[in-house]
Amino acid sequence: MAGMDLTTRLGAIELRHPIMNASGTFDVLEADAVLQPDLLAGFPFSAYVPKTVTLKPREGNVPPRLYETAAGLLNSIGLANKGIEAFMEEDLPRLAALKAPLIVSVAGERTADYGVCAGMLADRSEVAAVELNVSCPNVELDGRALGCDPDRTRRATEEARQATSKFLIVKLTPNVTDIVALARAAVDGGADCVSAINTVHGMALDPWTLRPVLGHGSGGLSGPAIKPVALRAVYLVSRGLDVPVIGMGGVTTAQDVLEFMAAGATAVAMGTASFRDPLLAGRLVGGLETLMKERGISSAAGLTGRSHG
Amino acid sequence: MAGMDLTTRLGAIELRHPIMNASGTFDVLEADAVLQPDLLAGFPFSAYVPKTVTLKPREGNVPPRLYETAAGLLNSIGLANKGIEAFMEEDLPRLAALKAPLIVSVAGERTADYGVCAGMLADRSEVAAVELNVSCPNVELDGRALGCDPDRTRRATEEARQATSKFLIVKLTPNVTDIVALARAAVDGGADCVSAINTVHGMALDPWTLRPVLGHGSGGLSGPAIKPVALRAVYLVSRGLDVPVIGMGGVTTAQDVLEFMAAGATAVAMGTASFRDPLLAGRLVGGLETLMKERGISSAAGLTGRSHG
Amino acid sequence: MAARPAQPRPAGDGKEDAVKGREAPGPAALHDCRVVESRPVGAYRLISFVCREIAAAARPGQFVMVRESGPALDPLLPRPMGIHDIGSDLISILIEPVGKGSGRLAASKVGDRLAVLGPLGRGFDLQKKGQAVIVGGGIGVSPLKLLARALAERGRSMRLILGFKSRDQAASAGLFRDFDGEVFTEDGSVGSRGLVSEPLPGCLLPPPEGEPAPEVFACGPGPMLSAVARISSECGVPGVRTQVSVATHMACGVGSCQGCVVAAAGGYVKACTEGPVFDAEELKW
Amino acid sequence: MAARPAQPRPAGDGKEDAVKGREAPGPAALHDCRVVESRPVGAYRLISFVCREIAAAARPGQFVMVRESGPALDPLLPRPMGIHDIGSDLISILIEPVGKGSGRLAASKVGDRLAVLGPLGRGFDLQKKGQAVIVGGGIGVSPLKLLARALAERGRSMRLILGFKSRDQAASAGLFRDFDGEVFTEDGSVGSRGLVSEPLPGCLLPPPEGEPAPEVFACGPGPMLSAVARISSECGVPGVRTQVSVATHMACGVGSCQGCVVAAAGGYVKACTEGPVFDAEELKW
Ligand SMILES: Cc1cc2nc3c(=O)[nH]c(=O)nc-3n(C[C@H](O)[C@H](O)[C@H](O)COP(=O)(O)OP(=O)(O)OC[C@H]3O[C@@H](n4cnc5c(N)ncnc54)[C@H](O)[C@@H]3O)c2cc1C
Ligand SMILES: Cc1cc2nc3c(=O)[nH]c(=O)nc-3n(C[C@H](O)[C@H](O)[C@H](O)COP(=O)(O)OP(=O)(O)OC[C@H]3O[C@@H](n4cnc5c(N)ncnc54)[C@H](O)[C@@H]3O)c2cc1C
Ligand SMILES: Cc1cc2nc3c(=O)[nH]c(=O)nc-3n(C[C@H](O)[C@H](O)[C@H](O)COP(=O)(O)O)c2cc1C
Ligand SMILES: Cc1cc2nc3c(=O)[nH]c(=O)nc-3n(C[C@H](O)[C@H](O)[C@H](O)COP(=O)(O)O)c2cc1C
Ligand code: FES
Ligand code: FES
Repeated sequence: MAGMDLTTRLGAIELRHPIMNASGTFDVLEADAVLQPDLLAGFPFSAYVPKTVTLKPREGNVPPRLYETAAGLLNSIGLANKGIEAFMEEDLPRLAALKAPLIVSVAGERTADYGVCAGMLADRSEVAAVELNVSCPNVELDGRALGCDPDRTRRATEEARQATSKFLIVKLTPNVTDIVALARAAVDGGADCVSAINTVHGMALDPWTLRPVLGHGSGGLSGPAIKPVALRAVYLVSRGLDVPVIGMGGVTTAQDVLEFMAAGATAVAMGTASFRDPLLAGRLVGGLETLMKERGISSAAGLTGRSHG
Repeated sequence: MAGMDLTTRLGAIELRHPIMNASGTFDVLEADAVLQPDLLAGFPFSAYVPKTVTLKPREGNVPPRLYETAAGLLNSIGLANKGIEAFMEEDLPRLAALKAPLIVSVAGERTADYGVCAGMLADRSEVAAVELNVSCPNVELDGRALGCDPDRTRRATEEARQATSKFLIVKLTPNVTDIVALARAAVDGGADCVSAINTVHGMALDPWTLRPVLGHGSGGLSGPAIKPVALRAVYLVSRGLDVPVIGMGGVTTAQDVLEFMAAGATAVAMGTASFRDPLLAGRLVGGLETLMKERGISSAAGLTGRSHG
Repeated sequence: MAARPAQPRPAGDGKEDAVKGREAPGPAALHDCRVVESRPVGAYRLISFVCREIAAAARPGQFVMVRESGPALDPLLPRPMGIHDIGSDLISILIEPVGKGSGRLAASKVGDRLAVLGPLGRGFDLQKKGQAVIVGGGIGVSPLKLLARALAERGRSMRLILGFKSRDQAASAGLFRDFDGEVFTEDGSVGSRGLVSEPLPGCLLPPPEGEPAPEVFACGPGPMLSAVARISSECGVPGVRTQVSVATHMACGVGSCQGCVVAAAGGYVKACTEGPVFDAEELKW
Repeated sequence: MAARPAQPRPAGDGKEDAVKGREAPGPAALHDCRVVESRPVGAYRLISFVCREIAAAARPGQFVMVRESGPALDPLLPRPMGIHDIGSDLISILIEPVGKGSGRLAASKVGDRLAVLGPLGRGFDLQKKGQAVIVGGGIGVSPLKLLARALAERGRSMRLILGFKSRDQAASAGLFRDFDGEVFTEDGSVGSRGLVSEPLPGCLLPPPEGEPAPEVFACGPGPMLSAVARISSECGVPGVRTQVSVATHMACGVGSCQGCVVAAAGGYVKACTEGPVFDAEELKW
């Protein structure tokens, strides 16, 4: 659209539009085989975040791993991944073909893992940024996520910060009393950016047996059901801090993208909605332009934080 | 149904079935006028919880106070109420006609208010139990809810405990890192029971102006969207503590009642679903019986906690 | 200002008044209703469904809370819709699809089932005798048909002024062909160009000696209602009464949630049980 | 066991095999499809919609992810449905309404629009030559029609065994009238009383000298599949191959979410991209 500027920036990383994918919800290497042989080239998202990788391979949780709830999805994938080494060997070279910056999401079972993983990626030119997923069950905390504790979050961020000069994002969990405090801890630890939100703790019972339906017991809630929670988190965090925020949680329509940006996001990630339509993102870009135009907003930068007033 | 025992107990209070209403979502005095002149007598809920009252009257928040989200409802009513004195003078005598135990919900802008309110109700025979709504904005905490702080929650409960010997319920907010710790604080303070959950913090933007749509800015999310969050809270709290739990959050169908009971609830409250159908509760009782029968469960007591295994 | 207690109003306060000439309303209840008509009326959609109880009880200005029957939970809650017209066992509503809930309802097909709670709210008070000036704007014209019919039955002289943004909205003026209405559009595509508030001052003239003052009935968007309220309060004719039907977000429709409040002189009032029709002078504009 | 990397399988591994005799599949895509047929088949419902692309590309045992078109977000995600039959530009699916998602889909009326992603997954490998023993249980019979048709086209000799709980499910056996099928019901109301696993051992006999061993194709509930897998692995006939189509919860259907995994010998495998058809011996039972 003439005169529209949808570009947005995460530090030095320029995105051609604000819509990226959320980690764990779009596997471009699989999709390239299933959906479109040319997906790596004509990629709809403005940045690509692969599924979180950990130091060691993880087979993930016992199935069932999914359960649909009202306008939401519970999952307990359990960070199934091939481990950072195999990822760097097998996937990174293929992902280099992507026409979009690559943001690698890492998680640690120990605080120190964050530094190790960030360090391993530090001089890989394919990698534009590193995202720390601090919602991973932490063995030093009896399986609780270190992302619930400001102190641990700051330390994990510091480890990563010392290991890499790449753009560093910390992904916040909403399962805390004060998400702004967590965001502040991340920034204190050296984060360049925060993303919010990861899934909301939830649970479902099998309608018949009345036992927890997920093999793992409980899981993380995503999708439109959590959008109001996510929007509030983005609003509060972006008002409380000076770093850019990547907003996510239930983004399904162009209107949702608009609202997350207005709430304070510099870029927006789409997760569960990709399961309704794996190639949705491309269409939302046009929709976003239209909505902005109707409201007399001519740039993504002018949209970010518009609700703060 | 022959051989079915749906009765359940909160301490010495016997409920003829497990389905009560959630505070703030069913005004029996209004409904009596609008819906059925005999509602006070043929009341569908097994216990009645009026809207929370506070020491002073509150006019509530600036409208708009409601916004529907995907399978959920955001509200920012702001505890609009006539104050406990007017409530005791005008409403309590009329509520005495109810054929169901009355659970009066109170909230305080100051910790000490909980004791004052509980004390005012202490010798009113119409009142079977007192519920402490600790999600009220607290002036001593810059408007944050004391229910987010274990220490404050314990102290508010202690104040109420000292002021009344009635059955004492503390209603937990889900907007915390560790809801079991809050529940424990309530029990340490003398609570006989906890109810969970109050609404989840959330926010919505006006689709057109992109400013917060609720007059108050943000609000509380209720309805089916939050059911997985509520179910998990009930599951964790009922496993972690020895007091009965009143479960709520998205209860809409008989199947939901079944699941909350199986998750560990002794009774279940219905809120937002009453807005889909104000007389739903009556029909759910029959539905619950059928579901229990199909699963070979013959009593409410046998259902409670069935998921714990 | 203190919260106004939510009490059913005492008898003889206008609610009963409005009942005059109609049988007393049955209590509101949730009905499972079959759609028997669904047709476009310009930008709006007219949906009719079978409901003997509501048809028997409803009065002009009352509304229903409507949702699709069935277990799907998005949209979650019913939407308030003014009662447009009543047949012997039919209710018609006129829907402007503005969002998810109204869009879904507008897509109802013949044979679909709707869950309908009603009749709800306090309708228009039809007691007075002066000339009725009925002013509708946009989808706000919907409940005015039942009102016009009731006033006509009572032999009240009437002026009906309907205003719209554009031609596709103005198509709904065709639903008022039994009455002698004037149509205004903002773009001038149908009837006169302009806002409904423009002809209003000319309608509010002092009545002939001994006759009662004119009375305004209005339903439409907020800015229109406040213009109407201002014009009638400033018209200088003593005794002019203005009844307005307001639209707010509603969750329950029965006075339970306190979500639908509007600001009145004495504090907030509930649009669902104390309205949706208010005396303009009761409200803060 | 280590997580098995999610890689597209190398060429020549069975995916391409299954393609033999059919044109190569186009890539999967999301299609907006109009329902042209919706009718009950006993306890199930047959829904047909127009989709030339999927009709041209789909192979036996593949599936589609289907949801109602439109903005309503409950149900949120599409549901996996096996492809029951294909016309020149039509796809048919057979739905057992067991919950919210399948119930909603089963209620689709002619003219409704469905969002359909497909064709997806690895279907049955049709390469072998021995007698085909096709075993279906309950709604699991659905994809077996396309399979039976493909095998018939290839001139494979076939035994078709369909098992159901009761008469209303067994009505779907009527969809297989082009083939010579045997029907079993648990309550004996139609065909023989018993489980489909009962006749199976009798089908797995050593082939005549020089002929290939029989091959089992099965789709149905978990317990049925594991009985079938056990019976064929224990039948003592060398070279018997058993292909099973498994049903798990799916979110994406395209390998993105890792939610649909089933346990295989080497770790978890994705039912959506590595299945839904697996060699029984690959899986952990
Ligand atoms: C007493 C009463 C009578 C009404 N009569 C009619 C009628 O006859 N025909 C008709 O088409 N509409 C009528 N409305 C308005 C109608 O209820 C809203 O347009 C509808 O609820 C919007 O829901 P949505 O999901 O489509 O819109 P949303 O997507 O939620 O919002 C779209 C727009 O509608 C506004 N809105 C949303 N919900 C409500 C609500 N509950 N009440 C008022 N505005 C809302 C929003 O602020 C927004 O501007 C009436 C409202 C009331 C209170
Ligand atoms: C490859 C594949 C092909 C299928 N083909 C058909 C078909 O041709 N016809 C047909 O009727 N059904 C088929 N199914 C099953 C169908 O997808 C499920 O019945 C449907 O998803 C249930 O959704 P629901 O919302 O109605 O049920 P829910 O209310 O969610 O649950 C009802 C029951 O269905 C089970 N279930 C729920 N979701 C799924 C899911 N995504 N996958 C499997 N089971 C689930 C639950 O465990 C529960 O027992 C197939 C499944 C797969 C994986
Ligand atoms: C199936 C699934 C897998 C996910 N895996 C990851 C992951 O590996 N790492 C991560 O940081 N977030 C993961 N998430 C969370 C999403 O990235 C996102 O934060 C969350 O789902 C909210 O966005 P949504 O509502 O758009 O899905 C996962 C979510 C889903 C639904
Ligand atoms: C409109 C509205 C008003 C409410 N008011 C109160 C209240 O006054 N006191 C209280 O303890 N909870 C209040 N709640 C919270 C409910 O009691 C309940 O805990 C919550 O809504 C979750 O249940 P639900 O999903 O069934 O609605 C209110 C909820 C709604 C939607
Ligand atoms: S809509 Fe609930 S009180 Fe009016
Ligand atoms: S359904 Fe998502 S990976 Fe299989």
